[in-house]
Amino acid sequence: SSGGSKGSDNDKQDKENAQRQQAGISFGDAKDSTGPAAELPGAKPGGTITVLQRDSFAHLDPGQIYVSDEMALSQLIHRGLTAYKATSDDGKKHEVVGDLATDSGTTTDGGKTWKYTLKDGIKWADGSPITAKDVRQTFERLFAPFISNGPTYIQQWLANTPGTEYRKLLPDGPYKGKHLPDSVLETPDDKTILFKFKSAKPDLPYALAMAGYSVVSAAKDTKVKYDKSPMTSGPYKISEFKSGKTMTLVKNTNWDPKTDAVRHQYVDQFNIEFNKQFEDSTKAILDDSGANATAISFSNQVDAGNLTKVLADAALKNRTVSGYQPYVGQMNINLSQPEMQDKTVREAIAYALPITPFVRAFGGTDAMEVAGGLISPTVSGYDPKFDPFGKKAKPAGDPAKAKELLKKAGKTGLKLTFGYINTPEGQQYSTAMAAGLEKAGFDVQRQEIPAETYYDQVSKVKNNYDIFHTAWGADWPSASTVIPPLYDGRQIQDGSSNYSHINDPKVNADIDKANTITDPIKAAEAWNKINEYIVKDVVSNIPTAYYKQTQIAGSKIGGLAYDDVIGGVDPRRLFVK
Amino acid sequence: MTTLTKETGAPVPSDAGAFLSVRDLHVSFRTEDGMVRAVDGLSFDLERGRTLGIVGESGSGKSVTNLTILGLHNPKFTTVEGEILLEGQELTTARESELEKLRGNKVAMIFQDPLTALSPYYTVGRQIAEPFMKHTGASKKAAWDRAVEMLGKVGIPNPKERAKDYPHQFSGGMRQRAMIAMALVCDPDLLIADEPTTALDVTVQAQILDLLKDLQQEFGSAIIFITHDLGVIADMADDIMVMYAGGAIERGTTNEVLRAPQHPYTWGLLNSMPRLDSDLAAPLAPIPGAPPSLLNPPSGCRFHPRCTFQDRVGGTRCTDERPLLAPDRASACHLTADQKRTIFIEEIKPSLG
Amino acid sequence: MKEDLVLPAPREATADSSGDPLLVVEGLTKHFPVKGGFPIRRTVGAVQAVDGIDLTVHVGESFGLVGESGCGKSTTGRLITRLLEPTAGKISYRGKDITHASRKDLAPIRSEIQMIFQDPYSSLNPRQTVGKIISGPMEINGIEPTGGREARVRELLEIVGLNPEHYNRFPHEFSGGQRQRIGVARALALEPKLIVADEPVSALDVSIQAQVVNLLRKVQDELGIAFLFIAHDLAVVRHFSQRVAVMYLGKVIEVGDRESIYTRPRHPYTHALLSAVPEVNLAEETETGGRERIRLAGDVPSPISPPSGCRFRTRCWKAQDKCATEEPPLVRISGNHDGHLTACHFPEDPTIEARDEDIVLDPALAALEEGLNDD
Amino acid sequence: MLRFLLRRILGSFVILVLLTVVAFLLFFGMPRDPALLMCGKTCTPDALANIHHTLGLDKSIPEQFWIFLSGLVTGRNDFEQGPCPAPCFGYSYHTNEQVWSTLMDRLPLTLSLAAGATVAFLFVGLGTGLLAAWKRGSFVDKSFTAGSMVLSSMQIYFLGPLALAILVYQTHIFEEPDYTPITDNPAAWFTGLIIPWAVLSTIFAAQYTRMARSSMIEQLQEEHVRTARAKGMSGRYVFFRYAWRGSLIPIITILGIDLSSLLGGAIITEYTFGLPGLGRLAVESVQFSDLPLLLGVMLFSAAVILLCNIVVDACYAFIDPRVRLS
Amino acid sequence: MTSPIDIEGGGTSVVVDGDQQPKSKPEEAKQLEGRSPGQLMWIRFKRDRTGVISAYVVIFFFVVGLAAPLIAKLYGKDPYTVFADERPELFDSAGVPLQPNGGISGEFWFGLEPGNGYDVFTKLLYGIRNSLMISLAVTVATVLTGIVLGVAAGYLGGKPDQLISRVIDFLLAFPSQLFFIASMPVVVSLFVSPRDETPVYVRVVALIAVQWVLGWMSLARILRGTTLALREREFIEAAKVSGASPVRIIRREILPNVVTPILVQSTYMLPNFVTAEAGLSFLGVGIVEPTPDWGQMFSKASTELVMQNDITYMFFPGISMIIFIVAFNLLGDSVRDAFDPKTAR
Ligand SMILES: Nc1ncnc2c1ncn2[C@@H]1O[C@H](COP(=O)(O)OP(=O)(O)OP(=O)(O)O)[C@@H](O)[C@H]1O
Ligand SMILES: Nc1ncnc2c1ncn2[C@@H]1O[C@H](COP(=O)(O)OP(=O)(O)OP(=O)(O)O)[C@@H](O)[C@H]1O
Ligand SMILES: [Mg+2]
Ligand SMILES: [Mg+2]
Repeated sequence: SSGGSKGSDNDKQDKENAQRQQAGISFGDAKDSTGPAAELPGAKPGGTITVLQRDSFAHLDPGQIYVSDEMALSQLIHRGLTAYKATSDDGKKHEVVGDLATDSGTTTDGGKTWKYTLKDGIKWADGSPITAKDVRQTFERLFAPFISNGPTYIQQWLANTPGTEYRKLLPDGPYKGKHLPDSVLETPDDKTILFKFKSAKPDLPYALAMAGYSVVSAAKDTKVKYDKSPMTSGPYKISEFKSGKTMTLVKNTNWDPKTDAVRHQYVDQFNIEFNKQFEDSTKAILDDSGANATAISFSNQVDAGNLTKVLADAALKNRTVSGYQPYVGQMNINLSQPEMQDKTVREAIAYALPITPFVRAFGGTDAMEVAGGLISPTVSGYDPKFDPFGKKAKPAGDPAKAKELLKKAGKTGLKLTFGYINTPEGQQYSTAMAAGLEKAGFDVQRQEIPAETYYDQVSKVKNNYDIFHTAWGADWPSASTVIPPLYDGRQIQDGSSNYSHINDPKVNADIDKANTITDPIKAAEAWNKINEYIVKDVVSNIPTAYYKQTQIAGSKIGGLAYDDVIGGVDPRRLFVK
Repeated sequence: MTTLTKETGAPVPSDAGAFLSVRDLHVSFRTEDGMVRAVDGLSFDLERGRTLGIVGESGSGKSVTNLTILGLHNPKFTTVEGEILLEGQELTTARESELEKLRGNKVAMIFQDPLTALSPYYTVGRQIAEPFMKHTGASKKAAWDRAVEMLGKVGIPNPKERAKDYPHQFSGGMRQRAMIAMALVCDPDLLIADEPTTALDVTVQAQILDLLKDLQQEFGSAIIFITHDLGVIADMADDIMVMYAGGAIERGTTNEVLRAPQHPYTWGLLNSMPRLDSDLAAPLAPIPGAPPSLLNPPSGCRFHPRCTFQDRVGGTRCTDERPLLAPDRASACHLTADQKRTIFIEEIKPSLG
Repeated sequence: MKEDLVLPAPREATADSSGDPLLVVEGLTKHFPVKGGFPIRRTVGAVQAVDGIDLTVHVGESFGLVGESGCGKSTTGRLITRLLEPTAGKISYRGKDITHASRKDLAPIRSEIQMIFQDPYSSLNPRQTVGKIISGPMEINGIEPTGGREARVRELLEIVGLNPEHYNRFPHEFSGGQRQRIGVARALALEPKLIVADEPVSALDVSIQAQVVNLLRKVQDELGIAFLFIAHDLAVVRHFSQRVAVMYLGKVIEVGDRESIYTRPRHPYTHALLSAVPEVNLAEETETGGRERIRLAGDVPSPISPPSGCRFRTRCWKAQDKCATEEPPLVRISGNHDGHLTACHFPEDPTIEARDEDIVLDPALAALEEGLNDD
Repeated sequence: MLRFLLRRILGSFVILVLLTVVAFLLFFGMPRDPALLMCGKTCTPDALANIHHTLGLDKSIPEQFWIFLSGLVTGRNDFEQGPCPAPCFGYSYHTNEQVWSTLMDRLPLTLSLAAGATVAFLFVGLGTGLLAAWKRGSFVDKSFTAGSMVLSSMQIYFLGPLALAILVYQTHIFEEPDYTPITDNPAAWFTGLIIPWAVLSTIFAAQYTRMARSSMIEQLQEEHVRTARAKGMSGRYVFFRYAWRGSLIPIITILGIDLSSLLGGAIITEYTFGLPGLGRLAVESVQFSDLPLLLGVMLFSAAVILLCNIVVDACYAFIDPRVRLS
Repeated sequence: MTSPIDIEGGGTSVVVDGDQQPKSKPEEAKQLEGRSPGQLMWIRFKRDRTGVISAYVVIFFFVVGLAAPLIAKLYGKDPYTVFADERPELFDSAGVPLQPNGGISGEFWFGLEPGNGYDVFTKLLYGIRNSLMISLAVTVATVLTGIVLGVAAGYLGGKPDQLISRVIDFLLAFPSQLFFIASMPVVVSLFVSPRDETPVYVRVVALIAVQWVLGWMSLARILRGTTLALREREFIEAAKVSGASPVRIIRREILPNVVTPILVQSTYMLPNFVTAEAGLSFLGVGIVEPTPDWGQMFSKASTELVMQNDITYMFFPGISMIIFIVAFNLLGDSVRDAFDPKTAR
């Protein structure tokens, strides 16, 4: 197998961390939710941190935030009703606590009605108080047409509809005088918010901790323009933003540490610079002189080219943090294509598909781990031993076996249209994967898809691709954010994430069943069962790799910790040594 | 070839006191196709205040000779042998800085095509003033005034304004006048005019020729006047030197050369020239054949392949031996002096009408 | 090189017995538009290159056209060969109006009017062999001479004094004079009746020039071809042409037979031209002033805005008010021989004998000479 | 001359308008829908139509074109993001920024890159070229000629990475290319751009060496240069006053072309050195099907090219009175 | 190398087939079969040692390109084999060859490409092949277009000339690289068939088409100028006086005379197209993996993976391209000199 010995040390630790998480995250009570957050050892205030980011922030409106770098930023500037709190100094244990709310939420009917009370003394950056009216605005505007990028869980739960039908509940958002009825969302006074769902939603505290559900000021809601200059509530506010170039964050004086159990405000200023490719940020931070000594990146990883070198050097490695990302890579077999409806063919693909090209393209075993199932190590229910097609043993594929299967099915020379993302990595791994599949006797037709519209293309119900690769990350550490959106056959429509168009009655039924389980451990088990069934019996999705990442910081950065929930460096606790 | 050069070796200098004295000059160019012997054993003298006319076919080495006097060759590709003495000063070996002092000052030049010979980038006045400043150390203002004065002298109307013009704003005749003004600005002792009127119309040519003659009287310079028009030379020159294939083949005063030419080539030239007063019944009598190649010139007398009088010499002298050009009135031909006289009077002159 | 031209007998009767003129040109005019203007470029004026000239060329005759540079000689030649479209006027060839004939209409006449050019270097296509060049016109006109084209080309080469074996050579292998002969051979290939020769010898050395002039004379005499011979060298024209026209600024100012023009010129300009020709005086010792000296002032005016009335008046020593207002017609004036026409209000005496004093019109020269005389 | 330049400027505007047409057509020929990109994950046909409407993509192409053109002149007020003063290229689909301000944002880097490199390569290239011409045939000349032949055959995408690998990553002599505005920190501006400058100017200088040399030698053979020598002017004077002036014409012609390509965004250079200038912007605009941005960059680059042409023409007039006075 | 022979009549800057040298060559006088200007050029060219050597180098590259499949066969590998999967022992998990110098060995002469581990030697061979073929095609297309439009504009003059000249002006104002990048996807999409891989030939055709559209103007301009100059020459008038049709004049009189500028320009254009094509592939809009291509190799070479771990790789495409371009440019200079010995360098 491919030589991945170098990273094994790392590996073990990553797994440990992940394991800890599987034990489950508790929902904190009022005490846990009371600020200020505990001081970090050695932390001192002051200093400026340079943040090197690849992509500019396209969205600052919480309702539009759904990508990891914006989510990282959101940790510093926006607040929501709940938040994850690191319960260990190394930032590796978590619980969900109340952020603006006094606790992580209370329910009296098994998760159908949730009640949140706002803390005292919480203010917007302009000094005005945050009230229940703002929270109402936050959720109602998510139904407006211009909100198109953020998460949709709570909207769907409130409207009790799948897909995008929720918008019918309040087509214009709150802007034309209509509001959500009290039967759905009730704000009896300035401090209290009540969510009312038709079915139990035990995951609500998790969902509310998503950056996408951070609060929006009702008074300052400028609709589309809010995306450029939002009203902030976190410990930092935006003092300057030049899209594509720089952003400066300075301390928000109206943020009261006593109201915040999860954030610190050590650093005076964050200077964020965009357009730094992974290579650029890595090189700058490795350089470690001047401003680079206090440089870090929220979401840039150590680039594939430097990764081996960095991990081999003890001094450098000290400045890195690594961990799993919540993503699982998988090759989707498009079940709508007539030729793909033959299970033997799908099995042949599963056996033949080499995983090594994928691992290689992203920097080797330090960056990718060959996957057995569809549930990530960061999610409850992960089973490291599950590997039905022997991918962990034979990551380069088993063309002989596949050939045999194809021969049996009489399908040699089958044309296989492989849509790949047109990035350098995509080109690299797709060619090698195609070569591997061809060894098994497929006639692979690679088709490039522009990177920018890749997911739009492959999520069309009528696409022409037989196989294509996607990755999905859990929105919170439960497989309930993985299995239903990806494999629920009733979700198939344009833009849905059921990419392989699997519509298996057993899977559908099992999903419904699992969704009602309130015990997290039992639920995790149920989800895992579905996962195994899909991989082994339906063979609609071939897991490829679990994403790992290594990030590096300048030597003067303190409080560096990898946060598995955020899926990267935790920006809330950084300080300058 | 070396032996040949020796044979044609320089005749004894007639008078060491000549103003300009060229002795056994050889100029050859290295080209891709071989050595071009553009000037091959040329000697002549020039007195102060006199005009030497050089005639000859295209490519006979007239221009090269004169450029060599000023040392205007690219030394990389050119070999110059022999002597050029200007008032006793040797020019072939002179340093570039010495030559610079001479050029435009003691020796000036007028080129054939005034359009290309004047820089398009500077005003006419400036181009005239430049050498004056350089050679006399005059101030900018003084030099400009001098330029205006010179332009007036050569007959440019309204010289003050026209000095500010660029060459392309001048007509052909005016350009040539400007060229002449430029050449004369430092009062040169020697003026070399290389076909100054070939590019001009007859009426303008007449103007320029008159101008040159008048100016010579005023300035008293010696002039070397190059042309291939015998009519022009008859008008201008005191002495004539006829060149053929890089060497002089006949020399004498204008009257001598035109009225009693001694060389078959000169006869040929006269015979082939249409004149306003010649007999119309007789056809022109051209020199047969074409000019020789300088890469590989004919042996012996360079003219022998085109000469109709070879048989009069007898033997193979014409093909083997290069005739010498004696000093003063002379021609380089193996015919005896008597033969030359009688052939001219009996055979040539009648046909000239 | 063969000097004795062995010419075969003329292929056709040399002259039309009728005696009608071969070519008649009436009021021929060519104006080239001058572009300018702002912001959109348009025609703002015209170069009046040729402005209403009348010519007649008879069968077998050599007609000379002289004048200074830019006076419209070439333009006239190119109009007659219909390389240019006339702006106005009429050209008739053998009674047929060809003023605006199209290429197709001209086809039958093309072979009868040919041209010889000035520049021996640019008039031959460097990429074609001599054989190709000379046989080109035959090919175009579909002429298949008896014995084949190649034989005919060899014959023609022989006629112009070139080695017929040079059939396969390229132009760059020939000297200027030889090239001009090739040009002549090409013109002869179609057995033309009229050859327009535009300064055919101007670019050549005297000795070579004489070879070519002789050749042309032979061709004309023996084949009976009419020539429109354009030149600026009066001496050459005299040697070649029976009748001569003098042009000035797009107009013919004097026309007549050789004798009249060279010995009895009437127009001041003709006088000036003749006196400007530098001459070798082969006669025994005489003073340089054997001939009158007329020095014209300045240059030819711009053809874009020529002077009113008589175009020569700006440089003429006889000019009076009338010259500015009234354009002199080209007529036979008293004292002229038959066929000698002059366009002048105040013609000179019909003589070129020495005058009392030189006429110097160049103010600068005048000043200089005065200065000299004072010394 | 002035009229000529004015006419050139008018002509340039016509060309720019035509170019806009072509760019428009090109864009609508692209197999992508920009609205889809903006629509995000939870896109519905309604939302898509809505975006189409707000972007004005539902109007006919000529109509859109007209709106765009008039916006350039008068500015526009019909954007959700706010008013957009003239010259209004609209708002970028991708970043929601005003295209004009984005262009102006990226311009300083491109300008710095072009200006620095130009100064360097002109200085070096013309210097060596003149020296080679002056010492024609000598060893210096031969080595310059050979050296420039090899260097000018190099490509930025080879020399650039090579220089980075050797000078930055292996030996750490220089810093990683990076752009700091000169107004912020001139020293950082300089050190950050030195490698791109060096690489660009090496390749360009080599071309200018060859060109300066050959055009100088050509000029030295001009007759008027010989006349100047015949007047007794010194070799150096003739070289620098007479020959030099004429040899500038071909050099300026090429300089105009080079400058316009540098100013319009040196795509490969910026790509190689990871510098976010106009070139990168251009690539991004294509990647993201960002019509306003694409049009902006295209028009801007074309305007730069045309401007350079006009400047070159003006330079001709400055150098050559024949041009000036006709 | 050429001496500045001072020949009468300076001649225009346009290289019309110059035969301004009246010098008769005595040794040729013996030959009855004349030598065409082309033959003379050939003789002159053969004397130019630099030119001949460059010609051999250029020919070598073309032979290598043509014979790439054969050479690869003899060598026993092809540029598509993913050695990182075939021979994993040679690579680490990120696909970097474990041996020093990019895994150069007796088996892999030029080493292995970091990433998928293609064999660099065969990749370079095929890369040269593909790049040269594309550039050659572009050159042919642009030259043909340039001839047709340039000669038409120059000869016809008037309205057609105006039109063509305006089009040239217009196209020259195009930011060409940007246009390439913007239009490549459009052109490719014109050919796309829904279920098949975008075939390599489509990309190739698109590359050729796009470069062609913006590539012909300079030659057309030169030819227009040359034709304009030629039109003034008297042999054209001679043909007209004989009644030749415009078609005949263009074919027989003009075209043979523009061969020189065409040849000279083409030798300068081809290497330019090679680098332009490489530049596009470098930017990722040209030829993409796994099709071997010179520019795509540069693209690979400039990735961090290669720069940090295997700098050797960069030198193979780099040096070979420099040699090729230098040789081609020298060849161009020699061809020009051979045609036009007047120009002294
Ligand atoms: N630099 C040079 N290199 C090679 N050959 C040269 C050079 N300069 C002149 N020649 C040759 O030297 C010969 C003499 O040239 P020169 O210019 O002196 O002739 P010329 O008598 O002035 O002719 P023309 O009347 O045409 O001006 C010619 O054959 C010419 O080709
Ligand atoms: N194609 C043209 N366009 C514009 N003007 C022209 C054109 N051809 C000739 N001219 C102008 O017409 C006038 C007459 O020209 P033409 O060539 O007929 O004179 P020429 O008498 O033959 O002169 P030369 O003796 O110099 O050959 C000149 O002023 C010339 O500039
Ligand atoms: Mg000469
Ligand atoms: Mg003429």
